Amino acid sequence: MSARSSTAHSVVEPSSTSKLVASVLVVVYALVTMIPLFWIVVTSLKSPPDSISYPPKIVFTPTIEGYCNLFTNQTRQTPEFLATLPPATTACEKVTRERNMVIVGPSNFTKRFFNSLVIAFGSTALSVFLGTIAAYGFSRFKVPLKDDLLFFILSTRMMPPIAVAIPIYLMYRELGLSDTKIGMILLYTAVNVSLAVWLLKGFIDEIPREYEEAAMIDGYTRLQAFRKVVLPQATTGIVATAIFCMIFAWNEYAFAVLLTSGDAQPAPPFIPTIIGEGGMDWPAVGAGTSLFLIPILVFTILLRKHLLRGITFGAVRK
Amino acid sequence: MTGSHIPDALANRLATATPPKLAARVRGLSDKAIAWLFITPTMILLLAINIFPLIWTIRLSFTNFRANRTNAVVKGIGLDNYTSILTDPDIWAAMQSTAHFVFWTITLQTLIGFTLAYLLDRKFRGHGFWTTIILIPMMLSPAVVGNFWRFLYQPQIGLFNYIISFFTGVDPSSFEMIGSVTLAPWSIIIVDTWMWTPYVMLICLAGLRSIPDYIYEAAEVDRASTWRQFWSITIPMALPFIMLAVLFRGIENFKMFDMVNLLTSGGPGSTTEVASITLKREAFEKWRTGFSSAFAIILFVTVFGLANIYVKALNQVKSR
Amino acid sequence: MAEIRVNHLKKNFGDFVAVRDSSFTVKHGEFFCLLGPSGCGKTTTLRMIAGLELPTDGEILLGGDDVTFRRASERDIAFVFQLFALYPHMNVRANIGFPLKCDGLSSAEIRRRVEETAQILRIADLLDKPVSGLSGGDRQRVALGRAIVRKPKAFLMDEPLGALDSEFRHVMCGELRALHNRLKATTVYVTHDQLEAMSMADTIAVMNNGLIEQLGSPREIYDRPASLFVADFIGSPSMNFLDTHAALASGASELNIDGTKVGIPAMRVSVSESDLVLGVRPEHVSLSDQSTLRGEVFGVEYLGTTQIVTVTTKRGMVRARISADMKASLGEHVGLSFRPEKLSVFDKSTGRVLKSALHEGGVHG
Amino acid sequence: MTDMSQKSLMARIFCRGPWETAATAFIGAGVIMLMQPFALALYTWSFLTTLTGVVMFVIVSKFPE
Amino acid sequence: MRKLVASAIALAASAFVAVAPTASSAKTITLCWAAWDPANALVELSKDFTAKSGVDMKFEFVPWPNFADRMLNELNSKGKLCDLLIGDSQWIGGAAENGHYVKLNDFFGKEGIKMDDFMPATVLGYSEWPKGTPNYWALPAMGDALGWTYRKDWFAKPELRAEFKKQYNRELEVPKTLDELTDIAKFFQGREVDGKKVYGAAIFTERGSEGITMGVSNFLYPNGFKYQDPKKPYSMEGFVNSDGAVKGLEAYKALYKCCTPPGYTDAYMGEGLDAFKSGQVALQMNWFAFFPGLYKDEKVGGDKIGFFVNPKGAAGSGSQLGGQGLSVVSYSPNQKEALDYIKWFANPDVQKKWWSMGGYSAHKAVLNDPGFAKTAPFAADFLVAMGQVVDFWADPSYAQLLLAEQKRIHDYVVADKGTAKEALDGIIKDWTKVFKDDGKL
Repeated sequence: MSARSSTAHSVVEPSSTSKLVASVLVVVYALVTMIPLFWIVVTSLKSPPDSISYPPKIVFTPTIEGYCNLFTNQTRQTPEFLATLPPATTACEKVTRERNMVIVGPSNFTKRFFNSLVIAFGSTALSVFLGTIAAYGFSRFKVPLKDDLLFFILSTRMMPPIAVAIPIYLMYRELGLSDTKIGMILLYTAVNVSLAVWLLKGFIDEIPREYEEAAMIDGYTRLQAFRKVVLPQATTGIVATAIFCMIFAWNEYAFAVLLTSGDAQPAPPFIPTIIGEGGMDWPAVGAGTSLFLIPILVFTILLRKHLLRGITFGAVRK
Repeated sequence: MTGSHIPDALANRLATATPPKLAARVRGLSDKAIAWLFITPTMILLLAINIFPLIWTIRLSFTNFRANRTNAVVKGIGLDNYTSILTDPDIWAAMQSTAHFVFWTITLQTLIGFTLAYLLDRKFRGHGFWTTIILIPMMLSPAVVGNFWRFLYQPQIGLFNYIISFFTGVDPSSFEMIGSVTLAPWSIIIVDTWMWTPYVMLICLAGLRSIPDYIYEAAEVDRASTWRQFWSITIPMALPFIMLAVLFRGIENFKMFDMVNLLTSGGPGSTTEVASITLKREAFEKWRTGFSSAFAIILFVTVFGLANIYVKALNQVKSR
Repeated sequence: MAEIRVNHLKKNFGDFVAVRDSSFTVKHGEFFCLLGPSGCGKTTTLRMIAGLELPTDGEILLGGDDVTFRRASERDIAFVFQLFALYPHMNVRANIGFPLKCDGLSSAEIRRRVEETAQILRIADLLDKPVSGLSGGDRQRVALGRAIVRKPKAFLMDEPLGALDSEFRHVMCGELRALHNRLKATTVYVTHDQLEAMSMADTIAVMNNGLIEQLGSPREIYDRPASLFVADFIGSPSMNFLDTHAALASGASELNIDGTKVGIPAMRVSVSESDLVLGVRPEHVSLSDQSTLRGEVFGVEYLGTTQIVTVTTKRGMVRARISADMKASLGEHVGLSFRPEKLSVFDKSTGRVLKSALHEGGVHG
Repeated sequence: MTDMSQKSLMARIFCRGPWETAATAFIGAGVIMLMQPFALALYTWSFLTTLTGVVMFVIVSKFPE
Repeated sequence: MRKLVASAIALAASAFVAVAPTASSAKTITLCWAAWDPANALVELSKDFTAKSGVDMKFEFVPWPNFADRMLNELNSKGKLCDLLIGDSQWIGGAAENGHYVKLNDFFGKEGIKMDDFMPATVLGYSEWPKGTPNYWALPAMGDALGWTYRKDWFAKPELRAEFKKQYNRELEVPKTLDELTDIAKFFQGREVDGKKVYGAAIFTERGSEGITMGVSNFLYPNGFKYQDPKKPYSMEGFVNSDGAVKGLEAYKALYKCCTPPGYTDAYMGEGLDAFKSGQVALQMNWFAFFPGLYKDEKVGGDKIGFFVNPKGAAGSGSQLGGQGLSVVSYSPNQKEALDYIKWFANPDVQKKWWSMGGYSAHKAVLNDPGFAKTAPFAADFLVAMGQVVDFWADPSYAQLLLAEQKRIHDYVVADKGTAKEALDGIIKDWTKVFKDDGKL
């Protein structure tokens, strides 16, 4: 079987025609699938009238209006009133003045975006921490009813969020956790920790036990061996798991829309409610959506190698 | 787990050979203590945030409790909530909408996803790059992107109708994806398919890659035609993976909420009112907490059953 | 008639030349072994014969038909893979029946022939078991069953015993040969294990670096190695080599090594003064006090009926296979003598053997 | 000898495979009954069917392989 | 790794710090309302309050489609987000019974705020629970009703007037009846005006919150729809599904089917504004609250826009009530400041300024001013509309009642399921069940 993988003429190697056909079809699909994303970005750079023109405009003058509307609240004023104002200083002010609007303050978007960050980071840190130690426990020790516990952990992730939200809502109301970031962090941690345990167990299973055993023979305690031998070896896995948890917490909508309303509300339930002066302000929605998606795009690319593993709870390693 | 005996035995041996105090230092915490120490926090969290609420839901499901009337008297009403849910034609209709949605998304995603995986398995130049591009939609927030699809679906100003009209010549304002009774279910199916086909594709691709080349070579010398190789080798060998994807998508779409809520919120009429939307209306708009708890339990048991099958499939794939 | 004829076969993988220029013929009903170390091109050659790999250049004739660029499925051959390549999702019956199914046979006919095959291979009781639970040997039998069930023109086997443990490999060797004797089907067998090749093959082709070094019956290859490589590769322990520098005239029957005259078969060629290598199989070495070629006993391996005695000489180690009842103790100084008619002399620069009386009676390659 | 056969009988009855398949079938049937558009009666009984399957699954997962 | 762990802990810690309640200076109160034009005006208006009292104002404005969900969620979870809430009229029953709002009778008595100073319809609609009893839970803050706008400039085009006269044998004028309104919508549907294809009317068809119910009510009330037997509470047979109500519902569906822009299946206020502002429609159903903004619009405002009250139907006149009262949330820690705000807001001068900035005051000092009708082109219509308003149930179970009607009506009007009679019968069935569950029947 020598030099098998590099065979150029093997029968199982697809012919160049089939490769060509395949590549054309795949590229066409990939481009089509990108159209909505492309359109989100394009819309974010349009002015509101351009965004709702018919037929949809592909050629237009880009403007930052969408981003201005996203980050500020504005009111309509008479031209006479506008004339009394000092000249506009920022680009956004200029843009809004042209439409007889005045910026009255920052919008809620920044706050929601910040909430998203805090909740995503907080729950990720917590679930990765809990997941790592639990995964180590499951991977290395004899735990009674291990398979049942592992299944139980996984099944919690399968629960329909709406079904879980009812009692959580009641519980949080009693505990005063409604609409708090800490409440959301705990909730997302509970959802994420199952994925973290399953994924990290896979990663830790792959680290040979002999390393720790050698370390313990050299005088380390079990805990030291875990910290100094296992953790460094598992860094890649931990990072990959963290990104998965992060993406989930970042994208989550159902719990967020049901359990938060103000202070702790993250961006996903907020973005669909960006409404301009009458009707949806699509450029602002596009701007918010674009900003919201950028971290995910970056993470997807970083995570490419572990993606399969993540979505199958570690079952498919590749 | 047999391997853990070795260090255990070793530590024991070291421990017995040394004075007690020193032994404690050598051993540190016992393995058993560490195991519990490591696993318990996760378990406590899950018990507090998943199991305790679940038990609470079960209890509530036998009452007429309403979360928005804290002063009202709560009565136990036995199985009334369950019987009224399971005989309600409207909720049955919601289940059928869910079935329609689940069936078509899974069918489309499996067909397209498998085809894509099959094409990507040709390993043409740049296939890694294009795989990443194709995977992007599935990582995005269904809520945030689903919301934007509402814009794409606007009959006149939306890109979707315009593209369709560009290729078919149909007047773009002559049909409404979200508004029309016949098309609205498809508007959700299309978005879900756009979003989750990559998921199915990725798992199918793993399935295809799990088939060693020599199996195909064997089939080749056994004089199997390309067609027969596909049906007798490729499909059955990739099947556990396809099943995995189908089951997972089935579970996810059975409880689909965010995308539907943002695209149609159940409308027009109640044509796209899937189970989660009904549940949300009952629980958080009508505030019939007891009733919706019973409904939640029904959905939960269904999903739990499917999750059992899923984990079985997962272990099957894992053992490959 | 299913003779396999390979003419000037070449195969490149990019810059890497896997097979340089191979030509050989496998006669109808012959058990033909391609033997060589890993990476020598023997598997590639086999895969080209099977049609799993297409050659860069050359020609393959199967039963007289030019099949060089035909797909494997159009060649009517059977291939047994090193890792068995059983279809994991089918049971034993379906695995064996698969080639017949591909040929479109009726299910009754498939059933009959599968059972017949299973009888031959003594796996009838396993027919309805899944292949995943089978032992290595049973898997091997199933793989063989899948190959023989269709009665193809030729069997191609790629180290079929490589995945078995050594004890079982020995058993299977015998079975394979017995099977061959029964079916009389043309077989090309690739292995790196000389014992397998020796015990089963009618003809062996020894390959090295993409080239066939020697082609012949096991006996020929053992007794009359055509090159230093073959001489070294075949035989365990391998041939002793003693370097010398001399000229030989045609008809000469003596070679001077360190002043000791060693009798050799009469040379049929003459060589001018050059580096030569004398090759002596251990069993052709005997310990004799008379000999002036002397050394010290360095090690003794006791093997029951024989023993291998390693002697250090000025020309390096020499191993002798001698009767177990002869006494040789470590450190003892002994003299070495060789059986002249069995010795080979090689040209060190080309590595080829120098023709002598030993080779008369037909040498291929 | 009798002990042996009894053991194998027990093992045969409480072997996980077929029971698991049955539980899976119950769950599958329950899910289909829940969402089919044909008969309200089937819908009414779907939950009980799924529940039976789930309970069965939990129990048989304790059986030996 | 240690660094990683350390930074993770730091991160978690920072998260905790971020959520720790910031020490609230009692000097800031939060007012919650829907995100729309009047809310912006209120922000401006409230600057005076801050200047006067030194209490800072924060605002939480939620878009209409989510307003009810989020605010009711907030109240039900006893949230402290809002100190003051301008909540929808239908919420009053539930909020009163479950103690979400502070009862204001004592406060009003102490501060000399008299409900007689406010328009009776608004007091009934926004403040009282149970209805008709002097128990006040809110101060009428924003009067509102469902009215119509039309394109005055199109109506003035001679060629269109001529053609309309030819077709309908009357002048193209503001419709006096709902049938006339439908005719006009039909007339404009698909017509080219100023080189652009335009449509008849933008009406409410929204499914998710309250849209279609509000819209259809404008057709039901004038045609004789009543929520219950005035003599026998909660008896609905023959009132909800009276022949007139069936006709009204059918007429609404006919208008939806013939004369709305494409894709108008899930439209509420925002979509209506879009359609009207982009010059797509001749007529628009919408809340009076938007009229000041529309009048100021540079493209369709000014001379181009006209307003009218919901026309008469077969059984008389009626308009759907909108608008909200201002309440103090009982979970608020800043009730004193919140009450101060209400006291300030009830001041007639503030009310006058409120009207001038685009808010709809319900105070008689504003509305009964002889010059009021002249203050804005829609002022007179507003007075008429507020005189004929009807409100949806304000029962604690209003949400269930509303969702039932939303479903039945949307199924009939948009999704073409069943007949008008069946839809209304279905509503009675659903409502009866709700009232039974509540022990009211």
